[in-house]
Amino acid sequence: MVQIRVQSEPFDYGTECARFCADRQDVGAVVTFCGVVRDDTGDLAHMEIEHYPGMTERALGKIAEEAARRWALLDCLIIHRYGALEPGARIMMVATASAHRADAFAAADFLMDYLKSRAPFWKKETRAQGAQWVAAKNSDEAALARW
Amino acid sequence: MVQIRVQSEPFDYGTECARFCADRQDVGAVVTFCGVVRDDTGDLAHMEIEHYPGMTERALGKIAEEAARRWALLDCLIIHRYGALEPGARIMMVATASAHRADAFAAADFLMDYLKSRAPFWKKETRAQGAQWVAAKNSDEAALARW
Amino acid sequence: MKLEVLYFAWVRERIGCARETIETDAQTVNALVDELSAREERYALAFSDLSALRVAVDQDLSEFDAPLTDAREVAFFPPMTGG
Amino acid sequence: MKLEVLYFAWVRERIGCARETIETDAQTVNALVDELSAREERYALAFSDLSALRVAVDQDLSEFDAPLTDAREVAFFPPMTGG
Repeated sequence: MVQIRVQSEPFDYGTECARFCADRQDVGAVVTFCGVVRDDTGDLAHMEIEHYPGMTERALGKIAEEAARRWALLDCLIIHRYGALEPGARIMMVATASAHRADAFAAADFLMDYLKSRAPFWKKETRAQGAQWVAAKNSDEAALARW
Repeated sequence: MVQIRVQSEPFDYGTECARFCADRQDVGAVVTFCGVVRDDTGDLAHMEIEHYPGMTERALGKIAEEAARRWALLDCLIIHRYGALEPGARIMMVATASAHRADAFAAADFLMDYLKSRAPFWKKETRAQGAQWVAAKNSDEAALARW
Repeated sequence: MKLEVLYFAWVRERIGCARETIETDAQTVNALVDELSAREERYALAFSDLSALRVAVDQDLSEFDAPLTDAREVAFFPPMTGG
Repeated sequence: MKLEVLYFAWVRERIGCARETIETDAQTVNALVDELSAREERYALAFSDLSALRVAVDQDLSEFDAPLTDAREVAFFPPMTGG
């Protein structure tokens, strides 16, 4: 039920959404989230994502299990890339399927909040003036208090 | 920015997700929701969706505008089918794009809550023992109080 | 005045038509409901519990005490079940 | 005991390696941090503000006062920024 993929290769968001939402007659609601490399300043050359092989899969698995414990999920998918990504590239996605929309929404939102600050990924942005590690936001840590 | 489609023809959820998330470098987060005809009891022959042409587009437009007023949305899509649908068929979808995930999630969740009980659609289920209009749930009306 | 009156879902089935043009002097939705209910049993039946109904005036959700001044289209239907 | 010690992101860059095997008797993460910091300036620099660091023991997020009994792998890194 829980599928987790950590990969350097690109994934096709549309194809993954279509496949995830494949004909099942017990699913009433599917929610997907896709994170994209955003260029605020117009001079982002690329983003490098580092991760902790082994712990990453383990941490994502624990987060997904916790979501499945809290909400009535029929399916749950997490894909996260690492390595060098161009602006506009898809970084990651989560998808949740449930009988009802409230569960699918809450679980996807929860997965994103925990993934942000509990899965071992680090982003480094390379711009004209040099490379810099992205700092964690206080708001990301604060978001966990919602659950 | 706001796209609304009310149609009897099927739509391809994967294709719509892919197109919605097309390369834009200001978008950081995309959330999609897809509603599917669910067969709880295993004897659903089909679901018929009736709507109020004219008012439907107007109501969806107002809901989407309200979402765009409340959250920093870069894009917003609503597709809703009417007519006869088979179990497992996709009824509708919403998609939201924003710089940040919190806006994309909240806006999609809001759109769904309002669409559920403020857009003029009615569902009728045909089963072995006959056809029946789906009753609105108190929880759907109550969900609006969240916003 | 001439009003287009529309019915949806089980209201449409109970009244037996999807839309009709009504010649009326009703000043509010409630007055229109009373007028139709007095006219024939099928209307009285459909309108017997207004708490189970919703109304739109010119394609905007309204209250039953809303005025019908300048209204062209009134629609009656059960609570909506989209999504 | 022998410990695999891993560093990620700017901790890796500051210390200058991604992983190393350390022979230590440290009983807690804090004791390991102190031992490494005493060893060379680059460790002292990387570990100078522990509030800016996170630690995982055997691939589970831990506290700095966590015991290292039976631990095989300890990783130091900044707060995570996935998603």
